[in-house]
Amino acid sequence: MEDNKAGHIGRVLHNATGLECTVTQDAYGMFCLELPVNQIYATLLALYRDPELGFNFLTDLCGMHDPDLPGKEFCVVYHVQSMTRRERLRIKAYASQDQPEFPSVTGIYATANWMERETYDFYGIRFLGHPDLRRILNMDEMVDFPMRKEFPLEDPLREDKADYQFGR
Amino acid sequence: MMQQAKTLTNRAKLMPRKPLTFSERIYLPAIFKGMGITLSHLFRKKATISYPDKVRPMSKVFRGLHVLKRDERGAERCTACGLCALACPAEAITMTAAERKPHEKQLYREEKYAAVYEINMLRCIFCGLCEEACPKAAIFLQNDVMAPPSFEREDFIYGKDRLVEPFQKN
Amino acid sequence: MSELTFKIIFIVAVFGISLFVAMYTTYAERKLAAFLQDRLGPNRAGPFGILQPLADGVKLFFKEEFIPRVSDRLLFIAGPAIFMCTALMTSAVIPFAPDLEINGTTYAMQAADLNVGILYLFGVVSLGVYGILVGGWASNNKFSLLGAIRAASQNISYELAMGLSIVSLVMVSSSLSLRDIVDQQSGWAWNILYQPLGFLIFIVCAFAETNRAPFDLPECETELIGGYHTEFSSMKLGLYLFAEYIHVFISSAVLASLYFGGYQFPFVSDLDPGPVKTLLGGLVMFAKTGFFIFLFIWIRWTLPRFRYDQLMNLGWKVLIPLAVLNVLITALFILF
Amino acid sequence: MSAMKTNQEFLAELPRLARPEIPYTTLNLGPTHPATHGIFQNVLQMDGERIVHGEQTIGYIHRAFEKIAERRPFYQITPLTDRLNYCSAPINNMGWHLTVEKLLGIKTPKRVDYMRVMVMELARIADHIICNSILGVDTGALTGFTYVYQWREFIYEIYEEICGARLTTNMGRIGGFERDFNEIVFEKTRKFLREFPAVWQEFEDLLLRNRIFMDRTMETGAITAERALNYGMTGPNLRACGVDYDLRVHEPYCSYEDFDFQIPIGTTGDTYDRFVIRNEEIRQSLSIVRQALDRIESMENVFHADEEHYYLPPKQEVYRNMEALIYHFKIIMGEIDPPVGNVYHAVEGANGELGFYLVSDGGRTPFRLHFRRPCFIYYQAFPEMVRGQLLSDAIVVMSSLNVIAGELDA
Amino acid sequence: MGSEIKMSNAPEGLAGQGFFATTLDAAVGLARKNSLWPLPFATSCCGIEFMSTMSAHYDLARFGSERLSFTPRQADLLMVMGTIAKKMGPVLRQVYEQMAEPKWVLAVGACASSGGIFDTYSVLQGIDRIIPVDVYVPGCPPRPEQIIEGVMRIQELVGKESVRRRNSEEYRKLMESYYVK
Repeated sequence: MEDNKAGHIGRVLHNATGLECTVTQDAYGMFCLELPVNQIYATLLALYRDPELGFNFLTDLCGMHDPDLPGKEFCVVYHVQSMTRRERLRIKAYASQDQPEFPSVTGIYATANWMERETYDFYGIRFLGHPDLRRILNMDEMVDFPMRKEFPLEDPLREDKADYQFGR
Repeated sequence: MMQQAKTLTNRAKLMPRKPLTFSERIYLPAIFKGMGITLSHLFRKKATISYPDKVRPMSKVFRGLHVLKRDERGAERCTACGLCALACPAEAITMTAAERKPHEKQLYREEKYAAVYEINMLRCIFCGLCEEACPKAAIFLQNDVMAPPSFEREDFIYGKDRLVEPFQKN
Repeated sequence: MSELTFKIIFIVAVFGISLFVAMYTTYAERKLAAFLQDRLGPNRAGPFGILQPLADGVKLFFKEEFIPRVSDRLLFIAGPAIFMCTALMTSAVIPFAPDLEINGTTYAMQAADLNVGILYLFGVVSLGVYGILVGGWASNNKFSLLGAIRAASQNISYELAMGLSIVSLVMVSSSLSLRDIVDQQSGWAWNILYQPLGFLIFIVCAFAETNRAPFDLPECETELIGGYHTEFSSMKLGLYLFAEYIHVFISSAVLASLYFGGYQFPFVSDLDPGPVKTLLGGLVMFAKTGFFIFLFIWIRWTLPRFRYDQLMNLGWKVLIPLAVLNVLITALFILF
Repeated sequence: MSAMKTNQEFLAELPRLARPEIPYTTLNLGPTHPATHGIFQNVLQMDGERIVHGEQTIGYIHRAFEKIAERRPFYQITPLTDRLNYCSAPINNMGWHLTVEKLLGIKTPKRVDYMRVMVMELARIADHIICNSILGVDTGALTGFTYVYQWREFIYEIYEEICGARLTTNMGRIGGFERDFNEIVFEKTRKFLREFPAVWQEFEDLLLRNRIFMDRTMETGAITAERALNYGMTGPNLRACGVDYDLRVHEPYCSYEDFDFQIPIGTTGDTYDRFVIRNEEIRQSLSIVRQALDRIESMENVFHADEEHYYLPPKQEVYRNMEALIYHFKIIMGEIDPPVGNVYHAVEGANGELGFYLVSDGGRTPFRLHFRRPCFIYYQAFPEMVRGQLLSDAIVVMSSLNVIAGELDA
Repeated sequence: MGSEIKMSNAPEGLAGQGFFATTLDAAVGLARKNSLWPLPFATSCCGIEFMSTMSAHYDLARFGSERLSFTPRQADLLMVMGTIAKKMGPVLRQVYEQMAEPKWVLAVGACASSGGIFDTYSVLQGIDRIIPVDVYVPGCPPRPEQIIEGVMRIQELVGKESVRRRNSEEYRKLMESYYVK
């Protein structure tokens, strides 16, 4: 039954977009979908428009950085939700270090605006078509993208902590 | 979409919006009612606890200022294992361990002890994780003492002189 | 004692009393606010904190005078000065107590018994808004400017209704002199009994004129930070704050005189003129004023404030028609 | 007199008014404006007192939570979550614990669930008290705030008995609580349930049907359900628009399915509705606390899951038992070997869906932890909500949205 | 209101029949310390505890400090409560510069005093890097008792300060070390 649900979502998406969509369900009951970058917009639009599935609520959008995955260093995770069916769907898409570009979904969800700005701010992932892609949380003068794994957490100017303790 | 949304659950309780009645439209009854409420408080017992003179009772488990405990013989319990420093999310604890000399046996309970033990009270967030992490029941957050404010930043590095509880002769 | 000497002494005394009352109104405000809110209020400066206003005064006096570079220097200084002056000037026509008769000489307990006292009052009070306007404008700060504009429009709007409510009062008492009006209300014959609606309109307008909650839009801490006095520090701020309390005091005194018989009280009115009557009359007057000051404070700490457009609506669409209606009703009564 | 126009009339006229030769006034609301509780900036373009356009700048207290979370073991993230929405810290704590427990596959006993429910609902009450009474303060009525705030203090007292802190509680552990509730907790909660409703009623009497307050709040900052959903609004702000989306019912976590309560919804989504919804939610929460309290007291004293790998052994065991000591060290060092996986778990925070997206690579710290902060998401809608309204409206809308800076900026 | 409340002591001076003489410094100090108008620069958690400090149970008004002045011109005491991010730093500094002399600064809580738990790239590690701080209050957040204690420390400082200290060379140097004009 559960598998059917996942399969059903995949079929609906396939019918709407004509693209290959394999929806799976993970151990925690969440539907998961992995997409190439160029299919994100079409898929999210299809999800948004489909009245039966009702995945019309973008719960969350966040970036991820994993330097150990060559070619797939950057990931953007979308959580969409269907309030009527009480289901959630996680969509992941990967991009490489050289070209961290994703389509912006602000045209579908107004809420994506700040989330995408935040992701840009943290990872330097560019969202093409975003109306106003600026830093949001950090200072405009900042040049680095702080959530990338290589960026140090600590403030280099601190003076009241000892780094030698326990390998820090 | 709203139609869909309205039937999400069967537990919805619509909060109706009543139009203003005439007596509400003319402001005054509500104003007098409000004034009545505030006036009644004029004669009520005041809730204020005049702090420096009276202290509000605190709970038994309140997490206040740290203390380094001694055991029943008066020896310091801390064995400088470093778990507290590790558990500290604010990284406020630093320590240097030292070997106990034979003649110091009554001073320190274990063979290893903290020669330097410092807590930066300005960093500390009083979360109590150090107390929880301590396997020797050495560090303890007192329930009746709060870290006092001070003028200088240096005053807040609490060394062993201020952390270890005073030696009491039984 | 010549008339003139007495007048000078009296005027100085009235100023002194106004200042003193205003000073302690700030204390009362803080203390009462605290009590209404289940708190204790200032109690460290002197016994029960009674030296609190003094401490505030001294502190403000010794604080740095600050004139922003972008402000209009002259107007920046003129603003608080105008506001304070006009606030103090209003007390001239208020009869504080019955006449004092010593050795056949009559001393009027009023700085100036103008036969157009009410008009004077209005004139001076409307000048007061210039203090706010000038100060707010000179600050060259948008919040101040908004506050100043609000103050100007609010005061003009509410003065109309206030004037109209006074018109019906004047119709009843057929005099423009405050003294005559007070003298007519001997015993229980207070004007509130004849002009309840007029009183209501007047008191609402008085709140608006003094910029007190629920009409404290020019100041409006949560919206405009400090409104017109955002940029003022030190004693200039002190003057603004102080003048506001003098306004409260004078408004209360005017309210007491116009509608609550001023120094008239059933038993006091029947006394023979003399020091006792003057003294008791004065006390009665101050008790009534004190009650209104309390009312001012009490309402401030109870009600939410209006919004700008609602305030205007209330003034123009409710109070003015009501005041006109009140005039008509009064006229009909007098006619028949 | 432009103040007399309705918002619609004003907005209809805007294109005509917008002539380049007459620039709008730019009013800078924040970052230290008294009405921006916490810190954010609204740059408003004003036509007189009308707001033509608004734009927010945020990030003034950006503290890099997500970055810190990547460097801390799971249990040390609890104090971080405290500081997200500090008005209702325990909800954040519990939400985080529930997320980790979901990842680790820990089943908590019913009693722990109920204890959590009780604490979370108290936290919700505390948060709504702040929001609604501050709305009162922002409209100018300060006094009601001090009346209800005394009861928020009382909730602090209950927290203090449970965990030893007032505001940033660091309450609970992965798998349960650090200690059982003592008698005083139950006693105080009973007292709260007994006496608080009357105080709240008094507060409502001061404002709810007072025309000044109603005029200030009605039809200000209204948003349709459709726009609200598009903006990702959740919680009371969404429910005020008439959508009965409540995670406690929708995806029951922590045994919320055992409790009987209702979801208040509004009609227009304006400030007054948000006020009313929060008032009613306080009542519903009180009822939940009552139900939870009754159940807890009749149950056997368990206050944590029996998971020796994840929950610290009792101190007495640590002193005596070698095995316990090893577990103790392992847990404190963070070596709890979590499974590899992605978990998204959301709880109904006081302001809406508070989600935790946790990616674990099996290490001692999360590989990635993303907080879905409701404030951050719905505050985007603010310019749209205040467009065409007055400056005073912007203030009340801001405070009725209950934007908590800690949550906004993370 | 019991008599156990400790009132501020009268300044030392010459008391005689019908007169009491004291130095201007002492009198002004006494006045100032009982009328500290705070500017609550509340950014986060500590701001909520500040609300507690102001509300009925703790009532900072007892010290004459309940008139919050949100405009820096009128404030005497800058109470920095909560995390100050680097983005916020210039704003805080501007607020400090806008305050009229004499002014005091109270850093409330771990974040304002030292950065606290947030030892991160975006958080200022203590506001004393950009403005001089008079009193630090530890705690995260401090209990209202501690905040009151901090205000009392400030009062101590204010009471002792001479009227002219702000014109002194030493003070000018301090300001210069912070590049405050």
